[in-house]
Amino acid sequence: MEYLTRDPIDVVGLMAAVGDSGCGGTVVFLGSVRRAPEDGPVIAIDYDAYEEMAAAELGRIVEEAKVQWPGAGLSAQHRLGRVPLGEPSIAVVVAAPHRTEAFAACRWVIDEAKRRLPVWKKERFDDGAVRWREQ
Amino acid sequence: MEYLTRDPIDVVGLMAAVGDSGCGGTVVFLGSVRRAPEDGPVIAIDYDAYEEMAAAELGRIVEEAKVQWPGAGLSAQHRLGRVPLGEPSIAVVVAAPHRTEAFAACRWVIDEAKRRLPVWKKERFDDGAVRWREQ
Amino acid sequence: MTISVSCRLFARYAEALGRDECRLILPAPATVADAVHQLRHTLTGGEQLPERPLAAVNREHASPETPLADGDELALLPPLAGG
Amino acid sequence: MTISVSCRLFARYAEALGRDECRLILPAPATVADAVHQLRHTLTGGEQLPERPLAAVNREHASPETPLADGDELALLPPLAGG
Repeated sequence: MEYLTRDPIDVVGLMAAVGDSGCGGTVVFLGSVRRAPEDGPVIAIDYDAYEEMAAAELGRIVEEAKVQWPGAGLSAQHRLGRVPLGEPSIAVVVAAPHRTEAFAACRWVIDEAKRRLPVWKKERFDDGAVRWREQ
Repeated sequence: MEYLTRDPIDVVGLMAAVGDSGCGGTVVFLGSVRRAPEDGPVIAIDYDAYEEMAAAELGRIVEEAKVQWPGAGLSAQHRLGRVPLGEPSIAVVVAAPHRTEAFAACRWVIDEAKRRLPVWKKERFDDGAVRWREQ
Repeated sequence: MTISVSCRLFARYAEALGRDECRLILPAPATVADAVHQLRHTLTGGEQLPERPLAAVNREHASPETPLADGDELALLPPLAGG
Repeated sequence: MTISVSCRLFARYAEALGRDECRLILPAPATVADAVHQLRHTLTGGEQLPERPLAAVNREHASPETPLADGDELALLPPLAGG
């Protein structure tokens, strides 16, 4: 699977990519744009990235996780471009022999992705206004 | 969604059942029968349950989680009957405004389910042998 | 005075005793432990049940000390293995 | 002796400066901080860049002290907001 996509994230495909009948626990994280009351009438988010680096960095994160959790299978994907509210912008899938490892590795990957990926988001409001949003 | 099913678990349906554009993080746990080398040639598992209680208990666990994590949306389902190796026997989906809550609630629900659900599994081997398996 | 309790057996307990339900008549007051004692001493193969099995009353987890009332459903649960 | 570095700007930095790339010629040896200093003082609107922006060299995170070599790709990154 590609680390970046401009299409809706194919969660089932990502899960299939890590599937392994030797694993007992699979943890999936899906991040979507949170719509808080204080945000106002946001209708969509445009995700922009330093694409070459974002793909390389997400690949590095996944490889680092495989070193930390050697029995785990991992996949991850970040969506770019226009993402409607409620649709995921990032997905992380981890399958591991035991659920403790699967939860820990999945949490670690999403935390690192948020900390390290060169990705930015621009909020679009229903009146046409636009605003860069910092995490 | 029903808490118990004899069909393959519909993960996408479970995710849709908790979907909420107000939530920023969704965590899914899928448990499947782990095939360890020491297990021998297991080909499938039959899940048996005290069905009325298992459904009620899983419902209680979900309701308790909603009290502990008030902003979260949750769904959970346990599969019964013959489950081929590699297919999930249990799924838990939690959507929450922040990922820390989503991870914590999902982990809590699967831990409670394993501790409290009156469900048993019988391993089927490729030579026709059968064995009750304790966790 | 007595109470009538319906009793259910599951998984390896049902297999060991060759049955998955029975009805117990117990002198009141009675607890889960009293019911288990009677099952172990009156059912064929009952000695294969543990003295303090995991149990549920009316579909909720119970302890050996949990009191039983007329009409209750008692279930004896082998070690749980769900998930 | 000088080095040539290609520089990329993203998101709000690209918008603020009206451009997303440029080429810098720097006296060697040079660091990320040296390149940022030159960008801030030579590009139109360059003063809108922070003095110590998040930066990457050849697609890996870098610090202001990271040395630059001829042909490197330097990127200035606004606060990250992925995920």
